[in-house]
Amino acid sequence: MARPSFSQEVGNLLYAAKGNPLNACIQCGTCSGTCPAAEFMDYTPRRLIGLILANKKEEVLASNTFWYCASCFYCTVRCPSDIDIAETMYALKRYSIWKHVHQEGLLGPTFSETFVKTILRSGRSFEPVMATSYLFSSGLKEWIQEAAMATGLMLKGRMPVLPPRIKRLDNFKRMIEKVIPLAGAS
Amino acid sequence: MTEEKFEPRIVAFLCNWCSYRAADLAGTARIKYQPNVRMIRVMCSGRVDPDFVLKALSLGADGVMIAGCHPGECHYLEQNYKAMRRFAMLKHTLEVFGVEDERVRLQWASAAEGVQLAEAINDMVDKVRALGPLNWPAKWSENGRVKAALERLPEEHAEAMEVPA
Amino acid sequence: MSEKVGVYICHCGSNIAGVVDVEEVAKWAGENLDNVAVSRDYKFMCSSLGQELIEDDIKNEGLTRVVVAACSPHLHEKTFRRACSNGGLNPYLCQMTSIREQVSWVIEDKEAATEKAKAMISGAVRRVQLHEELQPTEVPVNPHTLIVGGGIAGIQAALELADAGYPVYLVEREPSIGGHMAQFDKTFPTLDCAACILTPKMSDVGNHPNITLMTYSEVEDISGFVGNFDVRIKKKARYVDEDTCTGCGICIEKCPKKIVDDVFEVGMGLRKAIYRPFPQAVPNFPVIDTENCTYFERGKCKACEIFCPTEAIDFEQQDTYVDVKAGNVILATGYDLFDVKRMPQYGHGRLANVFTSLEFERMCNASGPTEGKIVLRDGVTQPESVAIVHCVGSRDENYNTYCSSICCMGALKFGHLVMEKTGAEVYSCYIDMRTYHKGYEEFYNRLLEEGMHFIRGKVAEVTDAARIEEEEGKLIVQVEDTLLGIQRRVPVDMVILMAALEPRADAREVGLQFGIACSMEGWFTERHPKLDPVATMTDGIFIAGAAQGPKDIPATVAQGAAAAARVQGMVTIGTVKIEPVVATINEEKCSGCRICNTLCPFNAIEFKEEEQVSFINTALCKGCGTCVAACPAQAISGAHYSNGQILAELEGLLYDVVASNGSHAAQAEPEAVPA
Amino acid sequence: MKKYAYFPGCSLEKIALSYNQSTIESTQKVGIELEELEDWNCCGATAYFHVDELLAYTLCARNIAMAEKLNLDLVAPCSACFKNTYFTNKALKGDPDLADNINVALAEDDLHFSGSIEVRHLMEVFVEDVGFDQLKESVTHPLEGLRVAPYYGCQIVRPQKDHENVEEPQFFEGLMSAIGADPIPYALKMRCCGGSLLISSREAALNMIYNLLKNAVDSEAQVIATACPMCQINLECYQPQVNQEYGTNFHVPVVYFTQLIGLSMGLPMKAIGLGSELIAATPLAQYAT
Repeated sequence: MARPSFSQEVGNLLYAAKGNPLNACIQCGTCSGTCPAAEFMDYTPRRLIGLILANKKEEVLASNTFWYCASCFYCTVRCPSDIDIAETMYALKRYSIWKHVHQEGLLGPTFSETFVKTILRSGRSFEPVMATSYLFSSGLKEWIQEAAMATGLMLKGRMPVLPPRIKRLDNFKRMIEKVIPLAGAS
Repeated sequence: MTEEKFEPRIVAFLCNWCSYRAADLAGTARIKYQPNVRMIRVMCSGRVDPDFVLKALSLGADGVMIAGCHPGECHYLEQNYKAMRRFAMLKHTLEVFGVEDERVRLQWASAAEGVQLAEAINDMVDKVRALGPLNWPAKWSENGRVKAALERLPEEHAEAMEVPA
Repeated sequence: MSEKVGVYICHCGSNIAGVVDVEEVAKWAGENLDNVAVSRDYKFMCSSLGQELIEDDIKNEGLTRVVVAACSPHLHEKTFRRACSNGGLNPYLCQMTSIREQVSWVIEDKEAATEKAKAMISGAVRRVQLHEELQPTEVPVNPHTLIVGGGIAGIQAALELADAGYPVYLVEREPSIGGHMAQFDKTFPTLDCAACILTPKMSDVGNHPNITLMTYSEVEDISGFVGNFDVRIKKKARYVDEDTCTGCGICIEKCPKKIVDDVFEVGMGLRKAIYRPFPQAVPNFPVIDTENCTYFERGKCKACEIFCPTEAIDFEQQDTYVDVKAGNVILATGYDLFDVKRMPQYGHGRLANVFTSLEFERMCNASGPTEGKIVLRDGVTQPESVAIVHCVGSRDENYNTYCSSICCMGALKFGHLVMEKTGAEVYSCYIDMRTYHKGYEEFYNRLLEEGMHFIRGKVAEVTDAARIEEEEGKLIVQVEDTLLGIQRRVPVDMVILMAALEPRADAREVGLQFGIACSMEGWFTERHPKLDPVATMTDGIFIAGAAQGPKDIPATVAQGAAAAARVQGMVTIGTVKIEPVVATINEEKCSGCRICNTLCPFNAIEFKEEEQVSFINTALCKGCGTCVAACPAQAISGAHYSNGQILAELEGLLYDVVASNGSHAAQAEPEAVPA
Repeated sequence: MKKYAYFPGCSLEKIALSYNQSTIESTQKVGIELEELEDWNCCGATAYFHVDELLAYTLCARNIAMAEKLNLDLVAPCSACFKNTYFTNKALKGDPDLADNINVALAEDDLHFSGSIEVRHLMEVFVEDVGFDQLKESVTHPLEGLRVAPYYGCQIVRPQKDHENVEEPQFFEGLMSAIGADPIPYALKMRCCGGSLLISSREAALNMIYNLLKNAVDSEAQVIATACPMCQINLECYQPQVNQEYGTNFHVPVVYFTQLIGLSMGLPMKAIGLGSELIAATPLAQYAT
């Protein structure tokens, strides 16, 4: 059987009952008109769908569009062709993490991976780990702002000092290994 | 006669207004599907007497498809709903006889759905081919006719049918 | 005596012969199938030579049955039935089987195709031997026509028929005829005023000796069948005596109660409690709106009665019922406008200066609430910029998937009117510009030249939440300009929503009442989408205008005229043939269980109380056969689709397996069905 | 007394502690008992679904399975936790094959998903199960005159399409009216706060926060009410950054709706976590007991 095209690959990631839901796109731009982050994206969500359907794999993976998706799901509920656009953005994030291909300088992929690793280690998330993991790789100004805020929160008793853990961590890790065998290693 | 590969024979009852026209359209559009299905035109899916299905299977068909207009689009207003209800009862009976679910299928196809009808036919042929021959006539000659089977039903299900006092 | 069957296999050029080995099949059929007297293959069976072949064989070979294996019976069944007829054989003794659409065009493997063709022919040969001679029944056609709906479709149909000399009953739900068109200002693409072209037709209807106009009326009940419908019409009480009222309008002038007109003025203007929807209403008798009339509310006032010069006001009037007979019915019930409040992101009702397309029509109309001035909701301020939102509720899986087809042109018309009357900047936000009829694309070009701005993108939302100074106090239309690939926020003073056309809210009930089907969306279903657009599956019921699907005025008028032409044909001939494919009940076998009674959606099955048996009115029966399949006593038989015929076809289709399992190789025994 | 399984989520342990406190206090006041899941895990926020869908489902299913053990509907106060858990529940109920796969993993922790419970957002419980009438009865200190911007955010109503109205819901307004406050028409109430973009795409997120704050201030809100820790943190803690970036001077208090409910029922400020804000909720002081 022939290798699936890029658009088919993305379509398959959407777990739709039948066919590729992206094929239904009429390029109306409702998603992009709705998107709160559209102006910061290199391609609007509509253009990204167009690029996927045109099998422009490199352009799509090099784009920052899906990393700018804030998961607000507004596009999904408004899409006149019933395409789950936010889910498509998730699918592209997963695809790009698996393939280790993404635009340079983006914080999103590292953030997602670190976040997940934290949870896989402890069962819960821990804000300070988040901060140190990404903000070092971003600008100094942001780091200072973030640190100032963290201090403020700490003073108000809202910043945890010790990382939280769930109790049945061993069971939890074994459970994870059932789903993704590699996860336990990290 | 065909030892090497089993090719099922399937009978399809197509309603005159939607599904027969869907078949017309599949033809006009040259959409290919497997040759195993032989069609009978009826005016409406509501015309399909469950006896026709039983008869087809007893004559040696390996599967039966009933195709009609989509719910809400029946040219006789609502007769396909009646076909749907009748189909549910028929399925129940066939289950009792041990006929696999995939062998009898109710398919909606509008006059514009040539592709969908062809896909449904291919899907059904594949599934029935995987199941193998039904061999009802042979089974019947072993066990007597359907009537006898029906008469035996209460016996076989005596336990299930027993009503606690 | 056994039948003599003729089998004819068409090559259809190479369409069939290129895949199916037609010669082999013809030879096989002649040698292997019982009672086949003649078996031939021919280049084009549907040609006159092909038909003559059948005619000659009937005459010379004494054929009693004919099977034609060719294209779909939907194409040529009539042709071959005629050939049989010409040869002296009852046309219903012919059976077609489709070896083109169902065999040669869909199967690549030649051997498999030939096998399937054999099976199909075998089925047809078995079946045709059990065919019976049938005769279509003839019934007279009442010359009166009932037209439901007095919009432009109904008006056109009524005038066509009436002018040709045929009597018409025109029934309209509202107090006046005119429909949506009466609400419009200009009509695209010529920009002639709707009233100027509509009102002469309306008064023609009002004055026509052949038209009985019943407004403020509804069809209460209809029974009967093609040529012979019995109709009961409810005339709602107007509280104004139509015989004495002169339509002078003094009552309206004197009525002290003003209310918002939600129907004709779509909430944009006021009317009195006694009113006519608009000045040119036909008929011009007013009606009293009892829900808002002071007299009906509080028992006093009667200003209208006091001032009426002809004593036409009658507070005691009751609804009345009129029974009429009609041979045919034309349904021209029109459309509803999509409720734009279902899309709160566009802000209608929340943001004052968001208007629907119909509200804007009224605003443009010189006799409308603003006397034709284009102003904001405050009634005085002219907009400096206007955005027009296309596809509101159309082309959207969340609402209606279809294209409403008139909105693009409507938007262009609005753009022109706005620019002409106010000089404002106009932005049209569209997904695809659809201008497909005569003069439409030229109109689009004209608007481009006039400087209307076009943004290709479906509007995401309309908001008043400003981000920057230019947006303060404005409506901001947020949309992706898909041709530029950027999100735009366009600040405007006014927004017009091009609302979708939807089927009438009660379309399904009306469909059931008249025995016709609706599409999934609720549009009335035509007999054939291309070749029979105004007839329906129910003989004698025709459809016209937007009730069948969204359409503009020219298409609506064309359908009104087409429906009238179809009716004229029926009335002129004076009788109608009814297909003999109907069910009948053998009263000897009927146990009176009444299972079939409730199954028939056409109410063709009656129960005879005295005899305790059911009976089928063959004139009402459409031949679906559902009752035949349901009768537990097998007392119902369906002509041309009898159990025997279908089972014989089944056995023929499975001839190869039947032969191999021996015990069932016998001739069809229709009664021996396992049950 | 109606009982629910309670899944507070990671944020409510510390950074949104006041949401947790006010949730527990205010639900008690209206006769609701919340039984915290004994060993819940993180829902994964948005990140799980970025990395692996099956993993995301598994982790959410673990919490659902624990609630199933208690035979109680599961309530989440955090919109992100709610959305992830709600959709996992829906997906697993609709796809038995998927549920089977996930149950293999859950077995490692002696858990099983069977689809026997519903997942609810805390606000839904107040609106639908408690109801405005009963809520009004419990109000002792109505927040009369308090102009509240009811900020729904995203994941409380989206992406479910079966919801009564995803574009213009009114239940938050109804809730605020029930406790005597004055909900303002807040045009951007359904708009995104930027979520986790603050970390990955700061510029975009600050822009979103700026828009939300500006619209609230333009609409003369005294306080923004939220139903999600992410929204609260983004809107409150990043005001200085927004001010710096856009040359504005926002200082709008952002509180949890449960804090307002608690206040209207006469609960002391401290009990409902008031006082731990970075921007002091001064307009609330006059209603305090």
